[in-house]
Amino acid sequence: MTSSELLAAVAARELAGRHTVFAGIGLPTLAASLAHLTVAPDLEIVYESGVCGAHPSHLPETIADSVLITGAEAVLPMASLFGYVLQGGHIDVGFLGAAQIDKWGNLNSSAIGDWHRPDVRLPGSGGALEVMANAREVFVVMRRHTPRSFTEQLDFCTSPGPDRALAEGVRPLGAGVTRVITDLGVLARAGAGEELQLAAVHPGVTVDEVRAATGWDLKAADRVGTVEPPTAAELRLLREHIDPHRVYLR
Amino acid sequence: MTSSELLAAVAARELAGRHTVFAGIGLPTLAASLAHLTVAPDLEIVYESGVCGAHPSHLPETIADSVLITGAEAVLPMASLFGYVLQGGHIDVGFLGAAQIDKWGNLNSSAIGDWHRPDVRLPGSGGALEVMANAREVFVVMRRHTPRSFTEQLDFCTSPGPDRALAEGVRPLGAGVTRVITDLGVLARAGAGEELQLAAVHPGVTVDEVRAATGWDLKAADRVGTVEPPTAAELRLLREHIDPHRVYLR
Amino acid sequence: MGPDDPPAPIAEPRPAPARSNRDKTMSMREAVASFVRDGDTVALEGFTHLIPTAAGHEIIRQGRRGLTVVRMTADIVVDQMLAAGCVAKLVSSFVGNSSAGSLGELRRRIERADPEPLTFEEYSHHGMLCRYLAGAQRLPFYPLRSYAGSDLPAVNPALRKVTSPYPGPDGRPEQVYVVPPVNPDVTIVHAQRADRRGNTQVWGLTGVQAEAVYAARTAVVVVEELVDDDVVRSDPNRTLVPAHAVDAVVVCPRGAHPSFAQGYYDRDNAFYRAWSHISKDPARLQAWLDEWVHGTRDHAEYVARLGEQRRSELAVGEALSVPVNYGRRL
Amino acid sequence: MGPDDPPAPIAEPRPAPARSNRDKTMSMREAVASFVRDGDTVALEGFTHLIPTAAGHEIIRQGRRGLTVVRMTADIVVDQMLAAGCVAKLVSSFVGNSSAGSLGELRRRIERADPEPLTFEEYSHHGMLCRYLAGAQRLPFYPLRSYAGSDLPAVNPALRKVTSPYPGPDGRPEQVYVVPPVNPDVTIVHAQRADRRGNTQVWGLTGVQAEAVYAARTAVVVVEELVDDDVVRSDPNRTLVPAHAVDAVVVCPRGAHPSFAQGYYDRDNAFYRAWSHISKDPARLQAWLDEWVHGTRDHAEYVARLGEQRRSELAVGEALSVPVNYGRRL
Repeated sequence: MTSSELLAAVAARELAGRHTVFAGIGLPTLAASLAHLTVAPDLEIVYESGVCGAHPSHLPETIADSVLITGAEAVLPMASLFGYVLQGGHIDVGFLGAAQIDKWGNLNSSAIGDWHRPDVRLPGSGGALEVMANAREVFVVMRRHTPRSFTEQLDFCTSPGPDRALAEGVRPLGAGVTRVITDLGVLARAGAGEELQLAAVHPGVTVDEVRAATGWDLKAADRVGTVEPPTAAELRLLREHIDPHRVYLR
Repeated sequence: MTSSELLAAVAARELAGRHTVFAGIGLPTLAASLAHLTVAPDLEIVYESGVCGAHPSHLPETIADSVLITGAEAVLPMASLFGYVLQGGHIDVGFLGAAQIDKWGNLNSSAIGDWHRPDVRLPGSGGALEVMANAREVFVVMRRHTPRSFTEQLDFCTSPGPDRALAEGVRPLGAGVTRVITDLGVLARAGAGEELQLAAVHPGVTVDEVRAATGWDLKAADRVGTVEPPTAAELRLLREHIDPHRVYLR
Repeated sequence: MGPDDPPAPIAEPRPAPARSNRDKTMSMREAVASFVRDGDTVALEGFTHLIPTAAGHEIIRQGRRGLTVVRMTADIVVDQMLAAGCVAKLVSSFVGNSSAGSLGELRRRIERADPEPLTFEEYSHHGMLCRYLAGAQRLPFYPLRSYAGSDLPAVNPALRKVTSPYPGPDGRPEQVYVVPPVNPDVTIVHAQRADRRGNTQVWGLTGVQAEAVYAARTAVVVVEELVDDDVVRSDPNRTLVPAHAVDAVVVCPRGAHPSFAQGYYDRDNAFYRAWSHISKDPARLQAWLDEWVHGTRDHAEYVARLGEQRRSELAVGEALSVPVNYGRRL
Repeated sequence: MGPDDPPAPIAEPRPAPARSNRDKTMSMREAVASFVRDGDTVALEGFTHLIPTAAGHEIIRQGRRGLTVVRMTADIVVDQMLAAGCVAKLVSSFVGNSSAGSLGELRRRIERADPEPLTFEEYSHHGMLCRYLAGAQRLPFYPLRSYAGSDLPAVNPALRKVTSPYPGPDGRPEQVYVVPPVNPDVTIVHAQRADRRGNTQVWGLTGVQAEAVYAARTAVVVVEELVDDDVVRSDPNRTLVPAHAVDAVVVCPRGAHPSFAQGYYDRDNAFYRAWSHISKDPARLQAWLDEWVHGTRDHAEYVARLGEQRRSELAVGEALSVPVNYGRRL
């Protein structure tokens, strides 16, 4: 079992009963596809490119892959997708990635170092800022849990969680980041005013290992659970149906 | 020759060289169609229903007639039509009608009497307010030139010309009403700050008759012209090609 | 609404309720019973094309009261709902029987409060469009370049101004009018076809239907026909309203009569002209309602009563779109 | 752009110039020579799909300088234009090589001012969309529910706030962020087909192309194929951009490579992956430009150089839309 298989299976279970998910390419697509086949049969997968209800014949390689278009239920102009669907409040869960995350679930995807003369210029927001502000919940999947990416102080806040928005007097629609799924375990928070806490570790990982890999003083839940490994059925679906050519299951 | 034929032919000539016209049903459609066949071969006829570049197989009976859709060059959502096409500044000439017009080209299509308890409730703005604010010029066609409709004081101003807008500190895109074509003649003004003046009379009509039929002290141009009656070619196009069943040429 | 009345309170823009992707088909009776309650704000949209007449008739049959009706072009179906006593308030930008004449009941209500007053909130078309755009996008207001110099803001205090934070063309502060969002309790639209989950496809005039549906807390789509998933998915750009925005799908052929459905049947212009006469006389109008709405169990009976002759007069021929290739991975 | 710089002056929203409905077809060379001038603000749009690569290459061939490029997803074609020295300023919401890696030249310009500084104005996707929406609608600003709590307003003074004139959910005044309009001197988009007058049809992802064209003072549409008027008119809802908004139509098959055109050819994912390596090394990047852009006379030569094998790898099969009936009066 690879780390990708683990992350995809864990993320898929968190989608149980959800109706709409705003997915990026890679692990979020794998997770959404697996959830659709298991715990969330009603799930409609929405992409920022404008696709609603994709039924791809092949695993998509980008959020605008032609296989996401052919056979989709709807393709909307981007102004409608961002204005009506996302800002209108129709997304249950949005998946985001980031270079840095802090304890309140704020994200940096713009720059490492000073924004004006950065050490590393990152791609920027794309639609992340809007997913954070408008989806009911945000799931973050991070392949590598390190103190540099789980940081006390972001170099730059691209996509603020609700606490930063509230400090500016604005109540966003959603709860911000509620789940962070990493190679070490799962962090969770319920919404504004709460820090991310360690909710569960993967088998063989200790609480202290996760705390050491986190750049802030990570609190742990009263009872930290252990993540149930992917079942044989989940693995079979991922390997045989969803990503048979191992594009993302590396 | 009917009054409708006269009005349509005169209005058509005023469209010489124009590219886009926002037309209502009835005389404006006849005028735009005639212009398209004569003085404005490039003319694109736009309807508030969303149709751009209509090529109807039959004379349309409404601005949303199915014959305007089939074979059109484009059908846009109304938000695009009003937002991008009209407010965006793509309309050269808009045709409007009204129950009342004043000397500055302000229009009332909402109510006769007090708006709150009107003697006659009229249909209201529709898109007239936006045509006035955003088309480069507005042509008004009035079948009956009377002191009640050409009034010193509107009962209610639905669609203000640029002078009223400027009084509120807003400079609209267009010049407002530049031509009023009636059964007695043609009134004209160049834009903000100018009153409508009598520019031409129909053959057999005197300046005094027009002034008597106007509710304000109508000024006449230095040289009031006489409208050239429709040519045989114009009448043939109207009667044989554009409205063979005499729907509007009554 | 008078100039001294406070503006209508702007409801908190609630997020849309979670919806399932299940089969959402139901009868018109069930849809109206489930989604339209007394006192609701109900948007009925369709600009001349695809007017949801059958839904309006079912609202009359079920005797709803105290509705606020939001509709850009308040035309025959609104006049009928007014005459049936369903409507307390109207929000609109055009109150007339197309170019065919007047709406008798509407004029009696507004001009003489006969038989009872009607609260009327007047906009222009673009103002109404912008209210739906704000509602659909969960915005507190929507700006537009109209209304300066008009008397409408004096009778409609919902029309307000905002100062732009950017300098205007002359370098000085610039003001622009704005309208508030509208978030109907339910929006009902008519369309050519949908799949069972509510992916709705429309061609010809698409009007403001998408915005009206997205602005609403719940949405009912009435369609000429239900189609297989494959038909919808063969042309995803044709989907005007995706399933996630739809709560109920009602199959109701000819449900837009006397309006039309592009490619299905044409507009009944004779009925539009007749309505000016019918609605002019309150007794005749009530008799019409008795015969055609109260006297029919559902829209199928209404259509049957129209008769074969009238239906065939509204038939249309074929003008098919040239297919496009969406492509398939080889 | 730094926090202390004044915001870019907001140009007076001029009305679009009068355009003729004549035949607007011309060569890419002629279109770029006529509509793209040194120092212009040039919007190139197409979200992953239908990227106007060939137009970017012709801008490079003609040696334009000092451009402000506006593009939501600044990707390979922007990296190439940067490397060719065409661009002084970039306005964007995503600066990366899709999910395939980095843009070498862009990172050198921003991280090390190597070989020269790049002015960068950063937005989110919705912020860029709203700038086009304001530009297309001649609005002084456009509101959106993002940016509160973000560091972006601190580095981009064009992001400002407006107080809504309606009470917020809690009854108190509510603030909302706004963006200014963008009105490019020219917008260039790629599309599947158009008629000679510029009625442009697009399917699959339609992105922000309509808004970008309407926001522009002039617009160039590059198409895979020119079609007869009848093809366009058989399906008027498919027209994304009507003729009145278009100044030039350029026929340029495979003009979006390495991007794709739904139903015509697929995305060249291998080239996307290769670009991260090519662009990492300035010398290799310049050699690539010499061979593929400066070393080709036009896009037809570029396509010929791709070779039959590569073109056939990108071929797609058939998945036709089910035609709809627009109806014909009987």
